[in-house]
Amino acid sequence: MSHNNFARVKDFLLGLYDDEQRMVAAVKTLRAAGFAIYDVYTPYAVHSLDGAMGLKRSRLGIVTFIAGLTGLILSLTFQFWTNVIDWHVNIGGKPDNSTLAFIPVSFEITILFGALTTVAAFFVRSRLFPKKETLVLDPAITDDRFVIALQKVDGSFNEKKAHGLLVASGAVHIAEKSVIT
Amino acid sequence: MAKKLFIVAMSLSVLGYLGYQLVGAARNVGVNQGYEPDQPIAYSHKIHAGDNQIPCLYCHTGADKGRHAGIPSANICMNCHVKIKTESPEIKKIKEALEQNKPIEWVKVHRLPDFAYFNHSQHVNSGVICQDCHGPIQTMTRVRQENPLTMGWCINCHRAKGIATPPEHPDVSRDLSKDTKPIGGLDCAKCHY
Amino acid sequence: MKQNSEIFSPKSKDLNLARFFVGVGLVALLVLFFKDSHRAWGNVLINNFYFLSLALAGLLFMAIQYVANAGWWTVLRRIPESMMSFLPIAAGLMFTLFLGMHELYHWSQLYNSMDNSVVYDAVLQKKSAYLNIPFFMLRMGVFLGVWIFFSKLFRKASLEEDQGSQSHSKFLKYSAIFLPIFAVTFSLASVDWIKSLEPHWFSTIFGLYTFSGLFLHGIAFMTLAVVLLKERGYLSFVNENHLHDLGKLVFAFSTFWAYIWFCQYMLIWYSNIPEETVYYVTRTDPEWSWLFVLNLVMNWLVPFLILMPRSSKRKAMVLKRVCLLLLVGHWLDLYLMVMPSISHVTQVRWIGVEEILISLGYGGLFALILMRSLSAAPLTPQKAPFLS
Amino acid sequence: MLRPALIDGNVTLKELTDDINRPLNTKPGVAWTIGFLVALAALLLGVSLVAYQIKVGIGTWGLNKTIGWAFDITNFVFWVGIGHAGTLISAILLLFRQKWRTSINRSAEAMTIFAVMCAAIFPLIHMGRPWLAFWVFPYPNTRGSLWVNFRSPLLWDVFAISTYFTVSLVFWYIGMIPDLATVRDRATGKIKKTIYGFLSLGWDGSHRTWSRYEALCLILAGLATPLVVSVHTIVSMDFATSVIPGWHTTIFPPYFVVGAVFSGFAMVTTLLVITRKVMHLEKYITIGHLEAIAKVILVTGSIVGLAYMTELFTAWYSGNYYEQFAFKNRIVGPYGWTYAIMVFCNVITPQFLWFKKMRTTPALLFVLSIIVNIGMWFERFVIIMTSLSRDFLPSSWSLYKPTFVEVGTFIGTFGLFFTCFLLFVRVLPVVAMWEVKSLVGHHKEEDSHES
Repeated sequence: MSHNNFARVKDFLLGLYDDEQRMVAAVKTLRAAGFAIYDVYTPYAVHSLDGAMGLKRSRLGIVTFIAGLTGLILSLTFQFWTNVIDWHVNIGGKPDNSTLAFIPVSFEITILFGALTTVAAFFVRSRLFPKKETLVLDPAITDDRFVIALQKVDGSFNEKKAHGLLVASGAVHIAEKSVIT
Repeated sequence: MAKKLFIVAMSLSVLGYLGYQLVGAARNVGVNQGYEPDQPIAYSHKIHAGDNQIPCLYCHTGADKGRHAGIPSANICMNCHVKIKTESPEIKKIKEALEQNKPIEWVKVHRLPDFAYFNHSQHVNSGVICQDCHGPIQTMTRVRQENPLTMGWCINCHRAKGIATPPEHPDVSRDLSKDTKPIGGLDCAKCHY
Repeated sequence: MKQNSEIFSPKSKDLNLARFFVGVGLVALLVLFFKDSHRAWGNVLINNFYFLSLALAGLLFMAIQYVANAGWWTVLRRIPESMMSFLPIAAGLMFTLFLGMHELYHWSQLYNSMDNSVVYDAVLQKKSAYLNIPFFMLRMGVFLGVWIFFSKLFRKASLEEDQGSQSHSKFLKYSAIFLPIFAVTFSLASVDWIKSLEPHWFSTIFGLYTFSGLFLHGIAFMTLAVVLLKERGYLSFVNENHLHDLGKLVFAFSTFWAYIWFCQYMLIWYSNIPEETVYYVTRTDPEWSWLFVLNLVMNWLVPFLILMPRSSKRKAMVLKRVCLLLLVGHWLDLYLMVMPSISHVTQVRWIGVEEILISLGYGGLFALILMRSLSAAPLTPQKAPFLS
Repeated sequence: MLRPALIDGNVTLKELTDDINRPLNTKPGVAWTIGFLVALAALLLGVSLVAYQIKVGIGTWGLNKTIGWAFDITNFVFWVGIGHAGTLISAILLLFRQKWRTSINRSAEAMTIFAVMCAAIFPLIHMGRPWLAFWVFPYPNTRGSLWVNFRSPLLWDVFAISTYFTVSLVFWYIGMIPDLATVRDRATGKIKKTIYGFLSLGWDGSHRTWSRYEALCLILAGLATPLVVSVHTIVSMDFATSVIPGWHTTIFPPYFVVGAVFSGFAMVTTLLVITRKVMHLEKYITIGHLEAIAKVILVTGSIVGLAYMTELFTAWYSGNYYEQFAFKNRIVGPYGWTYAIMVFCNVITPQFLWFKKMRTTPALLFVLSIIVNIGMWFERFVIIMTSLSRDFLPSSWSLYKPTFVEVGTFIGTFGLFFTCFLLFVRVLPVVAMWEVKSLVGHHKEEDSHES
């Protein structure tokens, strides 16, 4: 969660929806009315939410590129070092530095580094780890409910207005929840 | 937070230590350097080869003729020991073995890696002396494996000694050596076939 | 989406430029014929094959998209359609090779001089059942005839669709029949026209290699055409997402080409069998090696690195430059397939002015036909099912 | 509509969750139990035979000096090939935005992982001293350091297969996290809740995470696609880098890749026809899915046929005596019958898929997929056996027959495969719920360019 809030307790106003379109429309309305969307909880990836919530594109690709490149360079140099410098052996008359023959292994290592590092970066960035205390606000999220979460930030939060907008946009249920972080 | 960090650091170091141990164990599979087993008879190379200067080939008769150097048979011992130190309890063991026609169960010390062909005579006849591989055997009361006897150890010696070029194929080898005898090689098939 | 029935009308500036190139190319070709007829025929073969495969790529692209039941490309369909309209002319040009058989194909000389045994080559004797001039020309006629036949079928169905007839299932049927036929004919054609330049050499992947080049530069050309048309104010509804799709295809097939290239080169290098390495021994000798490396750089390394980030696949300017590079790169690829094989008779070691001018001439001719065909029907297919 | 619906009927998200979760919370049926027992029996046979081989050594195989590898490498290539369809479905079809993959990618990926496990067994036993298998990794050792030979295709195999296995496993798991959360939220019983809770890593359906998650899936797909191609490319190079006629042919890499996809899709068909029936998933794995798979089989089968023809033509065209002999020997030599089986199963059989009736009848598809599986096994056997048994030197020609131990081990791998698969369908969501939900949830047609 990108919000940096040192408060120990977070209060949320939740709007539950049973339809993707209505929920996306509600997000747009709320944002237009000046509310910051804390997050939206959905059973599947809703593409149009990226735009509606104003999320930036993920930069995981950069991680992949750097990790892959590292793997490529490491494996090429390692193969060169072992086969040419450290302990060369004449096998089948192939030249010690058979760069062409080093390509398959280098390719695999590139992919391996890229994939594993990206996954690790994803876990770290999304703070997913075993036994994490989940912010599961409602088990129906993993079934068929879409939940818009608005954090009640002290002072500036107009609860009445938010409540009204959620109802007007077709929320099937509205709830409040406090989470200790 | 500090507690979490501590746990992470601890588990990482335990993992690191285990990994180090594991690689160490993996490295040394099949390596018996320093192996010095008890033998059925307390035979001393120091007394025979060192103090009394008996040539190696006097007992190990196969070393310059065949693949194996050979453990001397009991009658070779008795060539001398019918006269010398006949009352020693160790010599009595030999006598006993001879009388009962039972082989002495020597414990093999030097084992080469599996799937490698090694021939003593090739080496002995190329001027490799026994101590090159077996270490200062003439000083050992009990035989100890001095060298690792790994492939790397073999090859490094072959590299150091160089490859003699067969006169009929002057382009075969990379290194030239003054010795005209073919004393080595670096192909896999030299030992593995 | 609203029906868009804009008609392409080429600017006279573009037309004149193309005509000028045709003239210059023709002169250059004539000059080269007097200077070095082997090299001239080599150029004819390179450019014939280059533009023939460009035209074929249009046909193939359509067929593949139809079998895959894809819809995104429908707005661009006129471009591959127009590309394939060059097929009859390409076929005509291909037939001129008959006059240059002896200058290009070593085996054809052998075939003629079999009786007085000027050259005796046991391997080529074995192959003469396949590699002989009448059969060669017959195959050429069959291949080209079949391709032209299908291109006409597609075009006809496409124009009928504009008038409102239900062509989709027809397209599907033609494509399903065309694809296996294409696979066989094109692999044999590349054996005939290119591989048999070095008649002792053989490589099973060769047909696939020429195919990967064909498809790559076909897509590159389509992308380039889209960008150029957009620059001239057409295809306004083609947006970044269409470009992104094309960019992804260019990226993917550039890598595919490199993969096939690597498979062929590496396997021949690894096994090191003389009758196979001969092909690469010529091409990696110092005189050619710089082109050999450049080929890989132009057709794969540079496009790969440039097109890797998502953003560059969505920029018309980037795509335009990469596709131009690929189109030149593919020419170089063909040059490397043809010229080193006949180098022992021509002493050509360098891409000269003649090569460039002749290729520009061919390009001009291709552009003229393309523009004529593009202007013959509305730039967007009318009433295509995926557009509704 | 030109495009058929991706799932049958109007399913709500809730029904979908319930349908897919049901097998995880109910007692298995009779069909499953019988299948599991049969698979387990085969697995036990395999395990005992592997133990026997490790104890006695691979002298228990029918190999000889000429034919240094046969049944084992055939099975290895066969199983690795099977795996390819899973990655293809989940990665390549994701990149191409083929939405029909969503119902079947989970099970296909599972198939990949189990197939690669089966494949890895054979080279492992063939090492002779499997307890020293770690010698294939480049670690500093006392043999030199004699580093592993990076110029050997066999070592490339090690890297390719282990990378492939790792990345497939990670990809599979990543794709399952949201569904594991769904299962966690519905699990009854403390143990189940703990396990699924542990595995789902605290997934809460946050869209900020979803957004990154989708990017991750695309990246992994982008990496897995070249990876899957590279794996069978490298497997093909086990043969293609040698100089034996019939092995050294440059078309091998792409031809092996296509053949792998072909056999993999056949195995997907075999599994799905049964799974959808036994697990009552006809609503989600529709005839439309089967037809799409059948089309892939038709295309790849035809390409494989083209590759056979290319090989034959080029062998003749080469004018090379040894090449020509190798292919003549394939067709009319002592193993000619295997060639006939191969051509019949791989080239002729798929051509029936030109008929819509054939593509849309599960029973017929099932039979056809079995035939293709057999054919693809024989393809590997033909390539390996015909070339190896008659090489350049007629005095070393030899024939080979598998022993009971080899055949039993092969059956054992089928036991392993099906045991794993049957357990999988009981303990993990067999259809990617979140992906199918995204199709159900979008009311409007989502063909616009959105990714």
